[in-house]
Amino acid sequence: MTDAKTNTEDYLRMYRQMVRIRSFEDQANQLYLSAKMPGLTHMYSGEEAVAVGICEALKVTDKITSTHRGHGHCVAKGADFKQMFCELLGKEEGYCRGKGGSMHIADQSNGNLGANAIVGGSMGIATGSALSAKRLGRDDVTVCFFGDGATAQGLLYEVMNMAALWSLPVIYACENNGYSEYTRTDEIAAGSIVGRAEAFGIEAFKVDGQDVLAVNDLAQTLVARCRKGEGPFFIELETYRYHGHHVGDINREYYRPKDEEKEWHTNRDPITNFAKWLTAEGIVDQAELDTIQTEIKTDAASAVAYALDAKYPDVSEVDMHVFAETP
Amino acid sequence: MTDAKTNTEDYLRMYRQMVRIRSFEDQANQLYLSAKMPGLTHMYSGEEAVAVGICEALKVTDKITSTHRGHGHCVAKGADFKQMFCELLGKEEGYCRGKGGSMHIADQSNGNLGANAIVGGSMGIATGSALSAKRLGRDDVTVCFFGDGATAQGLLYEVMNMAALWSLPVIYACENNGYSEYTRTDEIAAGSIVGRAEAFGIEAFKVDGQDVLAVNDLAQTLVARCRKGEGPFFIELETYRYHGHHVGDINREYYRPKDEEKEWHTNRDPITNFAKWLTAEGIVDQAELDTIQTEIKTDAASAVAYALDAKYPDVSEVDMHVFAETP
Amino acid sequence: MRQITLSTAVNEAIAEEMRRDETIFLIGEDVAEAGTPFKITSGLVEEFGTDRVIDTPIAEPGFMGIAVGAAMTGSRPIVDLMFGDFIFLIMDQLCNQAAKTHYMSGGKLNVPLVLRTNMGATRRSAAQHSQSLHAIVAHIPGLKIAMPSSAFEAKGLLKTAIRDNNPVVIFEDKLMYQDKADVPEGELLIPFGVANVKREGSDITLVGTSSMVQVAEKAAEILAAEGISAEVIDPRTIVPLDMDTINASVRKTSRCIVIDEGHQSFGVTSEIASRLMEESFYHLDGPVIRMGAMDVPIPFSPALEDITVPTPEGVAANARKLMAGEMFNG
Amino acid sequence: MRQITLSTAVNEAIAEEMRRDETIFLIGEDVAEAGTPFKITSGLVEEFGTDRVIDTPIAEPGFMGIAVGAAMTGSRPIVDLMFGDFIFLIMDQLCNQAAKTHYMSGGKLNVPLVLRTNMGATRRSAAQHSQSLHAIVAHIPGLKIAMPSSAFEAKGLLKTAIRDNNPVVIFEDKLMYQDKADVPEGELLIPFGVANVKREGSDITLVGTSSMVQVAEKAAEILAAEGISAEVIDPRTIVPLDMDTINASVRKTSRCIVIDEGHQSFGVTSEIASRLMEESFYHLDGPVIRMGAMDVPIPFSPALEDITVPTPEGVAANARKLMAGEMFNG
Ligand SMILES: Cc1ncc(C[n+]2csc(CCOP(=O)(O)OP(=O)(O)O)c2C)c(N)n1
Ligand SMILES: Cc1ncc(C[n+]2csc(CCOP(=O)(O)OP(=O)(O)O)c2C)c(N)n1
Ligand SMILES: [Mg+2]
Ligand SMILES: [Mg+2]
Repeated sequence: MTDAKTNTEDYLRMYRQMVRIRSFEDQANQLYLSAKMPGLTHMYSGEEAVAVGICEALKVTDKITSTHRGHGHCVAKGADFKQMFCELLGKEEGYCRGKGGSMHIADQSNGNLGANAIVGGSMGIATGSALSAKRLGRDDVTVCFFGDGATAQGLLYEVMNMAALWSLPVIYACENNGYSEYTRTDEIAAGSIVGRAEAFGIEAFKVDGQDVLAVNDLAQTLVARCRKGEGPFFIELETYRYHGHHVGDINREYYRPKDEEKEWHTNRDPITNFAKWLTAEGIVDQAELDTIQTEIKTDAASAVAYALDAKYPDVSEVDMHVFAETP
Repeated sequence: MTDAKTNTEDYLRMYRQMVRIRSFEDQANQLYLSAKMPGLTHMYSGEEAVAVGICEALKVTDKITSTHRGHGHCVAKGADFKQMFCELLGKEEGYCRGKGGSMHIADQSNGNLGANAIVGGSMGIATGSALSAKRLGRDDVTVCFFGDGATAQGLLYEVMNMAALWSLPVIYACENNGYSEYTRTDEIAAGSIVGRAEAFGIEAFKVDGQDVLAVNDLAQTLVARCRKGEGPFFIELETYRYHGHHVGDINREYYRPKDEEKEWHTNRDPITNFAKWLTAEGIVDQAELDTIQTEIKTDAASAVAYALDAKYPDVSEVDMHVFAETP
Repeated sequence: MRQITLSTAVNEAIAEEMRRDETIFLIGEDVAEAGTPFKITSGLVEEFGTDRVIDTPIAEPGFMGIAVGAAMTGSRPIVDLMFGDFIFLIMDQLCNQAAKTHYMSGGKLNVPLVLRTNMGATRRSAAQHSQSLHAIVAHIPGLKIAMPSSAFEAKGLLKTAIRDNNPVVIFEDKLMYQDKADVPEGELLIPFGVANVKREGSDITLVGTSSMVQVAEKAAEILAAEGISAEVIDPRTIVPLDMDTINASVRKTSRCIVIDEGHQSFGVTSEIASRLMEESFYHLDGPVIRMGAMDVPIPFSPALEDITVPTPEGVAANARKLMAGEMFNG
Repeated sequence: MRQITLSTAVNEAIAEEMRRDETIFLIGEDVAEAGTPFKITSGLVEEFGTDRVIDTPIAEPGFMGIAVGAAMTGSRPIVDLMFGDFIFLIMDQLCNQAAKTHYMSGGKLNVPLVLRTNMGATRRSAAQHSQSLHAIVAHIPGLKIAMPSSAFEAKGLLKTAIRDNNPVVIFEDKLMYQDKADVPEGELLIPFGVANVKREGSDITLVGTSSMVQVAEKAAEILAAEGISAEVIDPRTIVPLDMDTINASVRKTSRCIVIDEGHQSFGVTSEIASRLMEESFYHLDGPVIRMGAMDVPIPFSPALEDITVPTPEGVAANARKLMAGEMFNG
C-alpha cells in the first residue's frame, strides 16, 4: 500500500469510516430482511475504500454527488447514523424528513448534494456545482460518484466536454464494480473507460478501489490540483459489491459466480486488508481495531433502534416542500 | 488526389452530383432572398464532396440519415430536383407532401431516412437502421451524417457504444465545417473528435472533405468492410460551409473572418479542384464540364419554376398521416 | 378460464407475437438472462436468442433512438423501459422523432414500435421511480397510449400494439404484475379505442384507468351497499379515446368521476372531464369530478405516499356528494 | 410610456437582474457574441463577460444538468433553450431532478433557476421547431410556468422568475419577439398566480394564454361589433393558476372559451375547463369550450400550418354558438 495521510489519527479515521459504512449496511440489510424497511436498497459493502479514500481528501465545504448505491458516500462525507436510518425508514427526523429515502438521501450540511435514482442523473449536477464554485470564487471541489454502468449515459460525455472546456474543479469518480445490475461491464462498455475521458482532454487515472490509501493518495493530489484550477479529472476505481444489485437480489449465480465473490471477500476486502497493514506496520494493534468495531456496531444498532421508534412525518407534510418559499 | 473510382463515367457522375448540389443550393438561396420560400434553410454549398464522395460508395438499398443541412445528402443519395423543390416550398408533390420542408426532407425510395431538425437527432435512427439490416440478414450499410457541433450530444456516445458492442454496419460521418452556428469548433469540442470514437473501440479516420476522390476512396473501403461485418466506423471530414449558418445569416464577420471564407472558396472548392484534376488528367475537357454545368443549372431552374407553380396540399391533408394505417 | 398474472400475460403476448413475426425484437436493460427486474421477460432469450432479446447498456435515449431507426427499416421493436419515470430521458426520441416521422414524411415512413413501461406509486420507491406519466405522452400527436387494467388487457392490448403500424406506449401498473385474471389461451387481440364497461350502473359513472379501474370497482361495491348504482368504465386506451362509450354512460347516469393515477393537474382526468363537458354538458347533473394523484412528487415515507393516490373510499365519498347534489366549491 | 419589443424587454430584465445579483448567470447555445439566433441576449456578454454569459456546446441535457447543480450550490442560472421543442431533450434534468430536488430533500436543497424557452407555430419551421409544450411541464409538480403575453409581461414575469427560489419555465412566443408594448423603465415585477383581466365584458369570458391573449382580444372586438361583450383574461402563469379571477369572471358571464396554442388534447385548455367545471359548474350556461392547436404535428406547408392554430374568427364563431345556446355535440 502506498503512503497517503501520514499520521495515526488519519489512518484511524479512515478505518473507522470504512467500518461505519459496513456496519450501516449490515443494519440496513437486516432491516430489509426483517421487513422493517420500506422498499428496496442498494448495499455499498465491499466498496468502502472508494468513498472513504476520496471523501477523506475533501473538506466539509467540498461537494459530492452520489448514486442509488449512496449510503457509503453519505457516511464517508460525514453524515450521522440516526438521521440516515430515520431517512431509510421514512421518518420525520431523516435527512430529508422521510421524503427521499435511501435513493435520495442527501446531507447538505456536509456537502452531499444527494443520491440519485436516475443512473447518471447527477453528472450534470456535479459539474454545475463545480461551475458555481469556480464562478463564485470559492475553492471547493466537487466529486461526482457513479458506476461503470452509468458510463453508458450520454450525459457523462456532454458534461465532461464542458468541464474540460471550462477547466472546472470536478472529479469524475467511476466506481467500477464489474456489474450494472445483472450484466457484466464488458458486455455494456466498448473500448476503454479511462480512454473516453482522455479523448475529451481529461487526465484520467485507474486505481485499486480496495486500497484506501492508494485511493486517498490519488484523491489528495487531484483535489489539490483542482483547487489550483487544474481540473477536471477522471478516476476509474476497481471495486466490488458484496451483495446483490439490491437487497432483494439473492440468487445471482446466473450472472455472477460464487467463486468470484469469494475471491474478493477473502483476498480483497478493503477493511481487512487495511487492518492487516495497520497492524503489520505497528500503527495500531488488533485489540484497538476490535474496540473500534464493537463501538461502531453498537452505535449503528442504537441508531437503528432510535429510528425504528422515531415518528413518521405528519400527513400535513405531504404537500409541503413542493415549492421553496421565496421571501 | 487519390484514385478511387477508376472510370470516366464514375468521375463524371461524381462531378455532376456535386454540381447538382451546388445548383440546387443556389436556387434555394435565391428562393429565400426573393421571399418565395417559407421559413429558413441551411445551405450545403462548399461541402459537396462529403455527401457525394460517401453516397457514391453506397447502393440505393443502403441508408443514410441526414441533418438540418440536408439538401446535399438528399441529392447525393439520388433524389429528384422537382420533388425536392416542391418540398421546400410546401407543395403536395414534395417528397413529404409539403409536410416536412427543408429540415425534414426524406426520400425513402433512395434510402434517405430523412433530415432532422434536432441536432444529433438521427444518430440513434442510423444505428437502429444498421441493427435492422444486421438482424434481418440484409447487407445494407447505413451512413449517419452529422456536424462537428453534433458531437457535443451525448446520444452519439450512447449509440457508438452499442454499435461497437454489436458490430453494426454503420458509418458515423462527422462533417466538420469548423462551426456550429456562430461558434468555432474549438470552443465547443474538447480533446479529439476521432479520439472519442476510438475510445469506444471504433476505428476512426480523418479525411479532407474537399477531395471527393479521397472521400470516396475511404468510403468504398469502409462500406465494403461494413458489409463484411467489420463495422462500425467513424470518419471526420474536414470541410467548410460557404454560406452563413442559414440563409438569413448574412453578417458573419463577428464570428468568421472574410479571409477565411475567401481562402476556402479560392483554394479548396471541391468542384473547382475536381474539375482541375479531371482536365489535368485529360479525363474530360473544360467544354464538357461547362456543358454539364449549363445543363444542370437549366434543370434546377426549371424544377424551381415547376415547384413554384405546383399546388399546395389540400387543407384536408392537415390531419392525414398523424397515424399510419394498420391493415 | 385459466388465470395468469399480468406479468405472465405480457410475457405470453411477446412470445406469441415473436413466434408469428421474425421482424419483432425485444430491446432494453437486462431483458435477456435477467428477464428484467420484474422478471417479466424471463424465458424469452432462451427461446429467441440474444439476437432477438437484446440487452442494452444503461442508455435509454440511445436504445430508444435505435428502436426508432430499426422500426423505420423493417423491424418491429418492443422497447422495455424499466421504469416509467425514465420516459423523461427518451422524450426527444419518442416525441420529436417516433411520433412525428410518419407525418413529417408525408406518410412515407412508418415507426411501428411498442414502448412498454410502467407506472404506479405506493411501492416505496420515491419520486423518481413512482410516477405515472402517461398524460404527457398522450399530449403528443402521433402516439397511441394503452393502459391495461388487468392481465387480460395486458395481453390483448400488447398484441394489438405490436401489430399496430405506429409507435404505441403501454403503461403497465407495476403493483399489478402479480395480479391474476382470466386470460384465454392463444389469440387475444383487444382493439384500441374501445372502452370496456366493467360494471353496469344507473346513478353515476366512474371512469378509471389502469389500476384505478379496481379502485372504481371497489368504490362501486361500497356504493352498491348504500343503494347507489355505479357504472364503471375502463377506456383501455387513452389515445385513441372512446368518448362514445363514456358519453353514452354519462348521458344515462348524469354524473361522473374520472380516476387516474397520474398527477391531477394537466392530466388525464382533466382531458376526459373537459371532453365530457363539451360533449354531454346538457346531460350532466353536476360537475365531472377529477381524481388524480396529488400534485406533489411522490414521497418515500409510507406515511405520506399512500395518501397521494385515489382510494375507493375517496371515490365513494365524492360519489355520495355528487348524488346529494352538494356543490363542489360552487 | 416607452414602447419596447418583447425581445428588448427580456434583455432588459436579464441585465437588470444580473446587475443586482452577482450569483445570476446566463447559459445556453450562442447566447454570448451571437446573442441567440433571435438576438435576444445581444449586448449582455459585453457588459457581463463570458464568465456570466456562457456559450455552451450543443448539449442541452448537459447544460441543463449543469444549471441544476449550479442552482443547488449558490448560483441562480438562467438557461436559454433555443427552441421550446428541445425541452424533450432535457426532461430528465428538468422534471426528475430540478422539479423534485426541493421536495425529495425535505426542503433542504433549492433549485432557483429559470429556463427561458419559446413556443408558437406559423413560422414555417415544421414539426420540430414549432411546438408549444408548456402543458407537459405544467403536469409536473415543482415547476412554475409563466407565459408572457406581451413585452410588459415578458419583463415583469422574467424578473419575478429570476427571484423565485424554484425552477421556473418561461415560454415566450417566438412570433412576438418583435412586438412592442408599453413597458415602464426600471423595476417591474409581476407576481405569479395573478391573472390579468385584459378587457372587461359581461356576456362571455375568453381565457387566453401567451399570444392567444391577442387572439382573444381580436375576437372580443369582432364580437363587440355584434353586441356581444367579451371579457378577456390572461392567467400569465399557468402554475400557479389564478382560478379565483377566472371563476369570478365566469360566474359573471356564465360562458367561457379557453384558448391556448398547445395541442388541445391533454393540454392547458382541458385543465382550465375542467377546473372551471368543478368550481363553477352551477354558474355555467353552457360547456366551457376548449380551443387549442390541432392534435397534429405542426406541418411545414403554409397551406396547412395556419389552420392548426386558433384564430380570432374561430373564437368568435364559437362564442356566437355559445351565446345562441347551441349544443356542442349535445
Ligand atoms: C436512467 C436509469 N436507468 C436504469 C436504472 C435502473 N438501474 C438502477 S441501478 C442500475 C445499474 C447501475 O449500474 P452501475 O452504474 O454500474 O452502478 P452499481 O449499481 O454497480 O453501483 C440500473 C440499470 C435507473 N435507475 N436509471
Ligand atoms: C438539439 C438542438 N439543439 C440546437 C439546435 C439549433 N441548431 C441548429 S443547427 C445548429 C448547429 C449545428 O452545428 P453542426 O452540427 O456543426 O452542423 P452545421 O450546421 O455546421 O452543418 C444548432 C445549434 C437544434 N436544431 N437542435
Ligand atoms: Mg457497477
Ligand atoms: Mg458544423
